[in-house]
Amino acid sequence: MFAVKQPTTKVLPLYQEFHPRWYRPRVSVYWWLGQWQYLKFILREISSVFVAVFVVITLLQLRALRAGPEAYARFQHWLQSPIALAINGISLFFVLFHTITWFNLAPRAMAVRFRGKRLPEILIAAPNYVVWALVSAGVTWLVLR
Amino acid sequence: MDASSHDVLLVGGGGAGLRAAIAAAEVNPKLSIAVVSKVYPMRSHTVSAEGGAAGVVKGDDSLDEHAYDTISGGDWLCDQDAVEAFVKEAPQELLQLERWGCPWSREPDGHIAVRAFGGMKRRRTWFAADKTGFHMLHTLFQTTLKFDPITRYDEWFVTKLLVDDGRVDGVVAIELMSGKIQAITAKAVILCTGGCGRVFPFTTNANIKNGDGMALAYRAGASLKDMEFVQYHPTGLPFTGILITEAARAEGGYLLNKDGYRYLQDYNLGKPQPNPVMRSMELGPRDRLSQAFVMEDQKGRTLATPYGSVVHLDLRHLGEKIINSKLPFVRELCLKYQNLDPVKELIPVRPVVHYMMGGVSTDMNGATPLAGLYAAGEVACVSINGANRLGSNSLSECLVFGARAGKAAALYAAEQKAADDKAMAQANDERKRLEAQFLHKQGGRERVATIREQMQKAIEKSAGIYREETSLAEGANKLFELQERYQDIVLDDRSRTFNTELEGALELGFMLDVAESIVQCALHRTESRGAHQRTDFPARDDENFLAHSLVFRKPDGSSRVEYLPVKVTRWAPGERVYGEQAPESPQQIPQAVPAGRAG
Amino acid sequence: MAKQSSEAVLWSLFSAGGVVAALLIPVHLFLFAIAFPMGWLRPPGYEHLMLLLRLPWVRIYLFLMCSLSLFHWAHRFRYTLYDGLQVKHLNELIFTLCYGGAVAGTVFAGYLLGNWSGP
Amino acid sequence: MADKIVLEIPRYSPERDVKPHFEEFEVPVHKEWVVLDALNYIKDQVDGSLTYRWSCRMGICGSCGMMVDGEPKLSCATFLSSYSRNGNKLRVEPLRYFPIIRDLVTELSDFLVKLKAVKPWLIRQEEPPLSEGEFLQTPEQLEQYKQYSMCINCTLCYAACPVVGLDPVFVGPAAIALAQRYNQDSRDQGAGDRMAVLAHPEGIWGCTFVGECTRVCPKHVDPAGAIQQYKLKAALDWVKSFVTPLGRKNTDVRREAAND
Ligand SMILES: Cc1cc2nc3c(=O)[nH]c(=O)nc-3n(C[C@H](O)[C@H](O)[C@H](O)COP(=O)(O)OP(=O)(O)OC[C@H]3O[C@@H](n4cnc5c(N)ncnc54)[C@H](O)[C@@H]3O)c2cc1C
Ligand code: SF4
Ligand code: F3S
Ligand code: FES
Repeated sequence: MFAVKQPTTKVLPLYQEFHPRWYRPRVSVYWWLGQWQYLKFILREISSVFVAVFVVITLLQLRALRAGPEAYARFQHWLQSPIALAINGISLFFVLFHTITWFNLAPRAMAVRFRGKRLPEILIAAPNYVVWALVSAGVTWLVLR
Repeated sequence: MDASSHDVLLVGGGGAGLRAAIAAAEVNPKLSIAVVSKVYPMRSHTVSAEGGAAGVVKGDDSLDEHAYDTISGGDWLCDQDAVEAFVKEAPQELLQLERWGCPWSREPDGHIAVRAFGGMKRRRTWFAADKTGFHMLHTLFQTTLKFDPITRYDEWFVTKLLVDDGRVDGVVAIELMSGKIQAITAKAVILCTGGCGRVFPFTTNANIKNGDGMALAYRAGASLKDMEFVQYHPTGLPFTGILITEAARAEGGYLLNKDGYRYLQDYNLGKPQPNPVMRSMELGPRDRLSQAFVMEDQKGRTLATPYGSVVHLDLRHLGEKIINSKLPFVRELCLKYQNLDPVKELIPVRPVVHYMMGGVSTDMNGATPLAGLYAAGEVACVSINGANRLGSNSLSECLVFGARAGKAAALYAAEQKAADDKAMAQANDERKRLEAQFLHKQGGRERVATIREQMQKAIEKSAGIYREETSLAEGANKLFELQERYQDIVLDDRSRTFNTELEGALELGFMLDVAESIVQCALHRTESRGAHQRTDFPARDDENFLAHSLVFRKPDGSSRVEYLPVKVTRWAPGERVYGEQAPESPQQIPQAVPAGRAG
Repeated sequence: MAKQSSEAVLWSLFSAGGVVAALLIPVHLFLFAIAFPMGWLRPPGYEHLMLLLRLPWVRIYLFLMCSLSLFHWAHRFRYTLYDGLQVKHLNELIFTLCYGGAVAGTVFAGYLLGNWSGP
Repeated sequence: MADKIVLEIPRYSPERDVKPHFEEFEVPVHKEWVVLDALNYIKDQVDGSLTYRWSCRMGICGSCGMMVDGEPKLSCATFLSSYSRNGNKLRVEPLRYFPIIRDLVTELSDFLVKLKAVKPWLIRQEEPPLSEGEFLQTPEQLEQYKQYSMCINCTLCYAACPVVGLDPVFVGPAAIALAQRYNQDSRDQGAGDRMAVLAHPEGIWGCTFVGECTRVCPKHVDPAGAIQQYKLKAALDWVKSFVTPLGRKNTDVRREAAND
């Protein structure tokens, strides 16, 4: 048995008898690195940045379209640059992460009840994916037609 | 020294304490009410009650039947006037709890649902799934939050009652967080500190059930009543002592010996039927079932485990659906603490100390002979439980007599003057005592844990399910020795802040007193009745013992036992019959007799 | 009450944006920013896109997608900054930057998509 | 299975220390032992000054919460043997984000203030006399709030929620779930009264749906769900509040808003 006792220091001005001095641990700025669930949470939240980045790209593309075929071609060319591809590659990862977490968490916020019992989460999440597939197919069809 | 002052002070924030606090606040909103509790109120042990609370609500039931079940279940040691008041008020109290939001389980049409319970002839046990006590306690606690006159002292440990001139003036308590020892004075004090299961080694009771209130009252000069009646519950999980609620049997569980045989049929408890029959077999009363276990064990028909011998509780035939809907907590406990699934496996169980029938002797309003001192809940003995409490009566008891004591104390307090300085002086002495005996003590050799263990062993050996003269006398001697050694206790922890070792030592002191009172009362009662079974006196003796034992503390610290006749109003003592011969309805019950005699 | 309901508004926008972003952004991103530039799929011609953009509902659709997604970002990012960097004391600044950004983006999208008079 | 394990426990006493320091205790591992049994073993056999709370030992009183191996757990419901593979050392710490009074004991008064703030009692406009019997409530109506009534106030969810740590005024998961327990109760009429605390920036809006509260809850209360559902309701109320005056029907924004 090795209970390591620290030497007790007598000179601690802070404690006054009968007035307990609570120890308040500080939350580190890097708290979200400490635990996988927290990291996952932060990544989920960060995904919004990539959503915004893509919206900006979309807006720029629209501006290029408005500015005429040459401007549009120039923009298309920029999209092929390694830097643009890198950004968009990362964005795709995050955006998919957003989609999946969003759909999976939806049931938690909905609590659809059937005969008094909460429906199992999978039953509520599944339709989201179906809609997602349909919408994606529709957009692709419109654009490629 | 600091002090605070109130009109009514509750020691204990369990079911009884909180109910009393609300009652007092409702009687007189001008009163200042304090709830002192050594744990946050919602941690009180009421939280772990599973099965339910009895109260007549359904048309096929009657108050008389509830009274009769209670009285016969208590082997005629109940005061019948108290029982009649109890059964009458229980439904109202349970209804009041419904009005405060308690999530009682319901019938499909929205009415309260009731279930069968051991020793009860009719279905009359209200339940909230199998977490009845939990829901009741949280409902009560949350409801108290809306009463401004109720001040809480959470995590304050009461060490002593302040008594001056035959009148109780308040308490001395330690604020655990700071270690401050101070007086809280009050015009009336209600003890609601719960039972004392931790006196025994194997119990369903939580760590906080140390008989504090019993010892506090005993030391202050009040008497304890019927302390020899300790209830064993027949179905506890080995090792942990976790309770498998009676509801498991009420829903149709079987008790099997090692050969898979429903052994209760051999002990005058009826014939086995596939479905539960009230007041029969597995639904017999707890004392009989626990005694049957011991017999079965002596015949070598139980299974040996490292934690004592066991029989099996079989729920498998109920099926997963019923188990999940009616007994979810049972399943959870088995999975979490015993690592088995009752849907597919047999549950090992053995009798376990569960409830204290005895306690601080009070009248029907919770008042003790000491002016200003009241008690309610498991700590008290109003005498509705007699020699054996019926399952689901005690939660209702907490409500009925909690409310009664709260009201009575509020009325009493309104008429009293505040305590004077003498209380302060006493509180100061108590602080000095605690410091000298524990915090500043020089020397000492004994550890809290050692003495506690030896006390538990001693009492189990002498005052277990079956008792006899020699072992009880040995137990008494051992306890005397332990009391001496207790004076020589030394603590590792000398600090003020949240000193749980000091708390443990004080609780041990309380438990030693309670243990002694149990053994003394058991020694003096030379008959067998309900939970008190003497192998050397196997018969019930109404001639001499249709009476409550009262144990007093003598100035030298030893005890004195007296007897008080049982109050009999309408039901003459009869044979306790379970199984097929159980009387069908109260009409067959012998009616009206003169008050009982006592030895 | 003002403060309460403003949070409700912002959260509603955030949620609506979250749905839109979850449903729509992946396919747009994949097509326009990955598949076409990488040459995995043949990109649509300039004319085809202009044709689509002349349809009012397509423009409304794009407007909503952009605007709501930006509000989604603004709300989430605001809380990420609060929590991740523990800079709640910069409350006002962050608030202005985030929702201001979303408003600016919305205005810009409105300007681009509002009166479509492409060549 | 190793038959010994070393517990690393931070010791702190305000009378002695400025901050906690770890001490190690070797304890035997038995199959049936939970972490709490190991602590009791230390207290009884090794060091009587080890300080922690416990009572029921059956997972219902809610007093024995601790960080076990970095996770908020009820120490009475966590088998010791499940950790003996981790290199024979196990950290047991006080619940995170709470001030520490001593060793493993956290300070709870703030939590109790929050509990009270959400008015967790049945609120009625009119109170019929008891003689009229019980309020009727069907099993389906009971089911609506049952889950939220299971909270044992163990505060594990607070120890799991980073928002609690970052923003001490945040009302927090258990208190909001408790408010929903009453809001969803068919007998209650107090949802309006609870609105002010709940639909406040430090109420539901403080929650960023980290979801950890629900993951660690030993009683499956799902506070995260309760909070998001309340957000949805608050948002709908807001929509209603300005749609209704225009005499239009409440538009179905439910699906969209539901998705957070
Ligand atoms: C596992 C189990 C299951 C049960 N099931 C049922 C059932 O189904 N039906 C039924 O009717 N009964 C049941 N019972 C019995 C019933 O639960 C108890 O008798 C009842 O809850 C006791 O309530 P109480 O208010 O008297 O005390 P408790 O709830 O035990 O409260 C005691 C209070 O006193 C305080 N206290 C104690 N000592 C001190 C001190 N020195 N200083 C300050 N405060 C102090 C404590 O902090 C606590 O708040 C069960 C009991 C157990 C153990
Ligand atoms: S919600 Fe769950 S984790 Fe939180 S306090 Fe209640 S029971 Fe504990
Ligand atoms: S962990 Fe915290 S942020 Fe919300 S979902 Fe739970 S309260
Ligand atoms: S000791 Fe009660 S919950 Fe663990």
